Amino acid sequence: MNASVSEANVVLDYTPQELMVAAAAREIADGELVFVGMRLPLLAFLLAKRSHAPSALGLFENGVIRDTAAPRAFMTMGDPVNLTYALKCTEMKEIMAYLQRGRVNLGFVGGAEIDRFGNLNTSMIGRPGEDGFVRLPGSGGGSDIACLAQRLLIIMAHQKRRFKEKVSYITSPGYGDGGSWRTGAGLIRGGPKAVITTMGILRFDPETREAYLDSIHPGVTADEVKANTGWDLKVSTDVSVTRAPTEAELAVIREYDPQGHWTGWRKR
Amino acid sequence: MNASVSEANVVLDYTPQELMVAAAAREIADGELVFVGMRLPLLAFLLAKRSHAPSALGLFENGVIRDTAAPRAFMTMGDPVNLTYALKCTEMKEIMAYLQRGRVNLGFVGGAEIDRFGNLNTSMIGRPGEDGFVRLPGSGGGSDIACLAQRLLIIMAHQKRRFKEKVSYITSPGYGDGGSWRTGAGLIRGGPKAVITTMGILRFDPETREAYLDSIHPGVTADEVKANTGWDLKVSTDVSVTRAPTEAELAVIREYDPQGHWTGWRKR
Amino acid sequence: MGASKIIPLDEAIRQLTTDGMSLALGTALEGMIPFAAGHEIIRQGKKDLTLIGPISDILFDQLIGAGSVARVIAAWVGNVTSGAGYNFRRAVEQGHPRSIEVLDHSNYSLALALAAGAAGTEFAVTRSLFGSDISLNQDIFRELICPFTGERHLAVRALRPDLTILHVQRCDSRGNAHFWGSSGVSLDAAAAADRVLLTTEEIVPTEFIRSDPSRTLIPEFLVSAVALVPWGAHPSSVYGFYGHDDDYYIEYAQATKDRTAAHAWYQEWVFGLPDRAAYLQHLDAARLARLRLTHPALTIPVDFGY
Amino acid sequence: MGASKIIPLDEAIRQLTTDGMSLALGTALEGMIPFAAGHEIIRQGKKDLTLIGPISDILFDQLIGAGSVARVIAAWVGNVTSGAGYNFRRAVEQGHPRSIEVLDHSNYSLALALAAGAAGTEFAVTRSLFGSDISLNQDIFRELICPFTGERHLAVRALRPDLTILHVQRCDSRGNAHFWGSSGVSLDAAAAADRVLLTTEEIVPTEFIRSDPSRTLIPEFLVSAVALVPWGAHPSSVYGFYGHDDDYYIEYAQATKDRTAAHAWYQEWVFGLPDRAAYLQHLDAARLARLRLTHPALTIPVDFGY
Repeated sequence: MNASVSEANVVLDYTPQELMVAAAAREIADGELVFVGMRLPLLAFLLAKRSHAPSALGLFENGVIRDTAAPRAFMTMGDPVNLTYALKCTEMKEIMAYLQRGRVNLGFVGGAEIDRFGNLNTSMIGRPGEDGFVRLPGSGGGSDIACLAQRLLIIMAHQKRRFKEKVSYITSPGYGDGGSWRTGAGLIRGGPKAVITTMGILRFDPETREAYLDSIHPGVTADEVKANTGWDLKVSTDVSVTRAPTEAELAVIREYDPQGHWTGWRKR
Repeated sequence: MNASVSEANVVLDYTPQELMVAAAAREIADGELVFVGMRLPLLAFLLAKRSHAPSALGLFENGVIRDTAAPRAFMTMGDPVNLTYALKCTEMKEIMAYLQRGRVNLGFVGGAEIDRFGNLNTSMIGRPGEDGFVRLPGSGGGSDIACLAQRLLIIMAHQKRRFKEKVSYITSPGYGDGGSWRTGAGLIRGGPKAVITTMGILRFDPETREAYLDSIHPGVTADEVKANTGWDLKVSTDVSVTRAPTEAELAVIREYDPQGHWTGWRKR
Repeated sequence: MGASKIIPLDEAIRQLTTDGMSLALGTALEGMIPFAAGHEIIRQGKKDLTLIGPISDILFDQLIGAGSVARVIAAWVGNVTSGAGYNFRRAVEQGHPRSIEVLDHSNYSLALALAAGAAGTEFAVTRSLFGSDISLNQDIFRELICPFTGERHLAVRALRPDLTILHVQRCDSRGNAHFWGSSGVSLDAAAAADRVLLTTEEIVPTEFIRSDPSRTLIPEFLVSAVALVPWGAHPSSVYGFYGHDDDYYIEYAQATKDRTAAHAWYQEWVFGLPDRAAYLQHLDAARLARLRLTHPALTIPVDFGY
Repeated sequence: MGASKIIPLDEAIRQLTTDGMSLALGTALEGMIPFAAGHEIIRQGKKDLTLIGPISDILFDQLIGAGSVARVIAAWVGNVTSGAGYNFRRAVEQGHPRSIEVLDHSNYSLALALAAGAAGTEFAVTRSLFGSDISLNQDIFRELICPFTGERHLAVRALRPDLTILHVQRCDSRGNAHFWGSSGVSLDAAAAADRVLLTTEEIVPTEFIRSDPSRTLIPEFLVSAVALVPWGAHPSSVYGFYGHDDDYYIEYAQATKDRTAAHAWYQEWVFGLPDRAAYLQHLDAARLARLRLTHPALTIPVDFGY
């Protein structure tokens, strides 16, 4: 592993997923209660705990509350190791009540499709009977997190077929059609804070609630990002370059994803 | 103790409370789920389990489910011994959900005042500012049991000041003003099955829902019962004499009330 | 890891209670009642409190008799062992030492009000209480028709206490608390509240809490402060630690039957004792010894390994 | 005491399942999924089932691919390890082997629907799902105004499954079940249902259950039958017994990507194996050994004595 990690000030050899994990970790503040989920968000949570947010707590919707990394890596939150030395094991209803009560600072979700206002689709592409109709697994807890967490972080692969002018189905509401739509729709808080993609990080205008490109990952251009976005993506006037993961960060990520199941680092 | 228990066919030396316990126990069928409470109902439940209803289960509103008598007698359901070897210890909400879902066959309540339709008052006698106003402890779980159990058994001392034409306050609804009042009021099931008093057992006419005297305890006359009732109590045309507790029943009752706290048998 | 929240009980009450606040207590019903915390509230002379609890037992009666309370939201107020709460009766019937407002609930409706508070909705629904005079209080209960079936339900207004005080068997310095036995409405009362104070029989390392995550009732993020108070629930019971002091309840009933005697009771048991240590000394060691559990019934370990 | 409810799994499925019934499964989410019971349902050729579950995992996919299912009420249907459920996709997209109706929930709304069913109300209320297309299904969701505050809430229609099947670590012959670890919506799914079937790793005496009453999830009065089925949740995990067989999920995804391969998968893993014993033999002992837990983490006993 050392061989593949270069010296400081030299471009590190990392995957886009590893960079996304590192960027997501930076969105977690110390002491926060985080709806963790699996895959990249779980790695981000663990990385944050090992660096700047040692007191953050993780919630899993099956009913697990953890303050430490599990003793070894796991593929689903229902692995026994995710219960070992947890702080609390309980029902889903209790976890979701904390979310609805406003106690959860940050939640992560992914999506098959997203639009310019951060609305997410994980339910179906097209409609039954239409050509190319694809049924997706559905919301799980995604819609609840998008509705009720104080802040939402979205993690997605940046592809034109996913970043669409209009999503087929709003599974997890973002800012609807912008502005104060959430309040009008009946939502009591929350909304997407950022979309961390394989190409950059999008944030949302505080007035219009439209997504704009806030930072671009090393080696990617704004034009490439725009070309992979299905709407005319606005770019910040002071767009920055996303900070690459540090050597220390990569070491932690790889410790928790030893096979590279989620970050693909062994295949890079 | 043997000295005070006479031979068969001879009037046993028992207290009215012991007779009430024995009568209440007979209302419990085997396998039933019983909202137990404390004092005489608890003794009735334990007696039923030791005789004809070995599979009955007891629920306590603090969150205890038991299938056996506690290892020793206790004064409140919050005594640690009431948890020892319980089947389940949980929250109140779960216990009450079973009740509301219709799973509880039988519940017991007492009252400070009752009227001819079995409406019970445990909240206040009179109204604030009135002469003789008395504030009582309140409903506890009584109103929930009266509203939601399949059948309700009421256990009370038979005194004219308690058996009233009209109660000051309906804490636990019986049959309202009679007939199909419960349905009209919004109640989905239940209603009093019997009132077991220190003098007799009252049951309710299936049409009018008015209480009538169904059986009289040994040594009491119907006129005495009527004289101690604040309304013109109807008497069944085939009014019977309440079965006295048997020697075996008394032995069980005294085993679970060794000091006579609830049945007063040591002071008889 | 998070900073320690352990502070002395008197300090915790000073920091977390203010005149006029709403306070949930006695949420496990007859057991685990935070008497030590309640007595400290009386000693510090807090006023105009709103007390919230299902069957709140004599701790409510004591707070009411001390004049600390303006309002009670409860299903039952009295003495679980003997019946009536005389301070409560005097306050309601005679306005002594002050008049109080009582908002009557049933046990279930109070549980639902706290569950709604815990879940962040403005109300919960039930099919209980129809036809009861309790349900006539429109501030707490309103009829609601099921939008799917047209069936009548009763909406119960959510309760969010400013502070919930729980007594637990053990917790860590951050407030992760093990609790075993029947818990009444304790979890919802904690999750509904803006702040939670734990008083505890024991403080243990977090490793100890993590050794049995299904035994954890309260997670740290609900908790503002932790006070170590052994015997902090006397005269009520603490499962696994000590029994219910039935005699104390009966003596209390006798001692508070009239105003003058009640005054002497407060002098003897609250104002005359600066803290829980003095209380325990006054109670005397023999009495404590009698309350200790004598018949252990230890649980069989289960495996949370991988 | 109550009579024994223990019967063989095939007999339990014959007695408790009927065509067209609604069935809750996989209620603890990724762990404790009653796969053995599901396979027996497929073998017995049950039809037109309504499946209810939060994130139902590949057991739903398997029942759907077998043509047993008319309707799914769920928050998520797929493969927790690899993503898509191909049988589910084929049924919805192509009507193969038959078309199914999907009623989309979120995890929380499904949990609330079962909680309402468990509590005997016709609906529950939430502040989630506003603005989501999920909430547009008026059969399940209707807007409701809080009668106290005027705030908008969403009513969720109660669910009462005809049958809930749970896999548990251990229970007695009457159905009192210990369950440790995260339980998802299992208790509410059982309490909402008209009947419950437990499949269990172990059957223990009732004394064993009573030794730790806080570990009891399911009380006997909810339970209609108990079937002893060690490894009955494979390939999902059973806390305290065995791990999650991630490889099996990945292999299953590959094996069911197309119709023909899927057909072979059913022959190999369901129809070709008469019962769970044959399934375990086919799985092979070395694989089972790899799934056994190797790092124990035993809980510390607590005292339920007096």
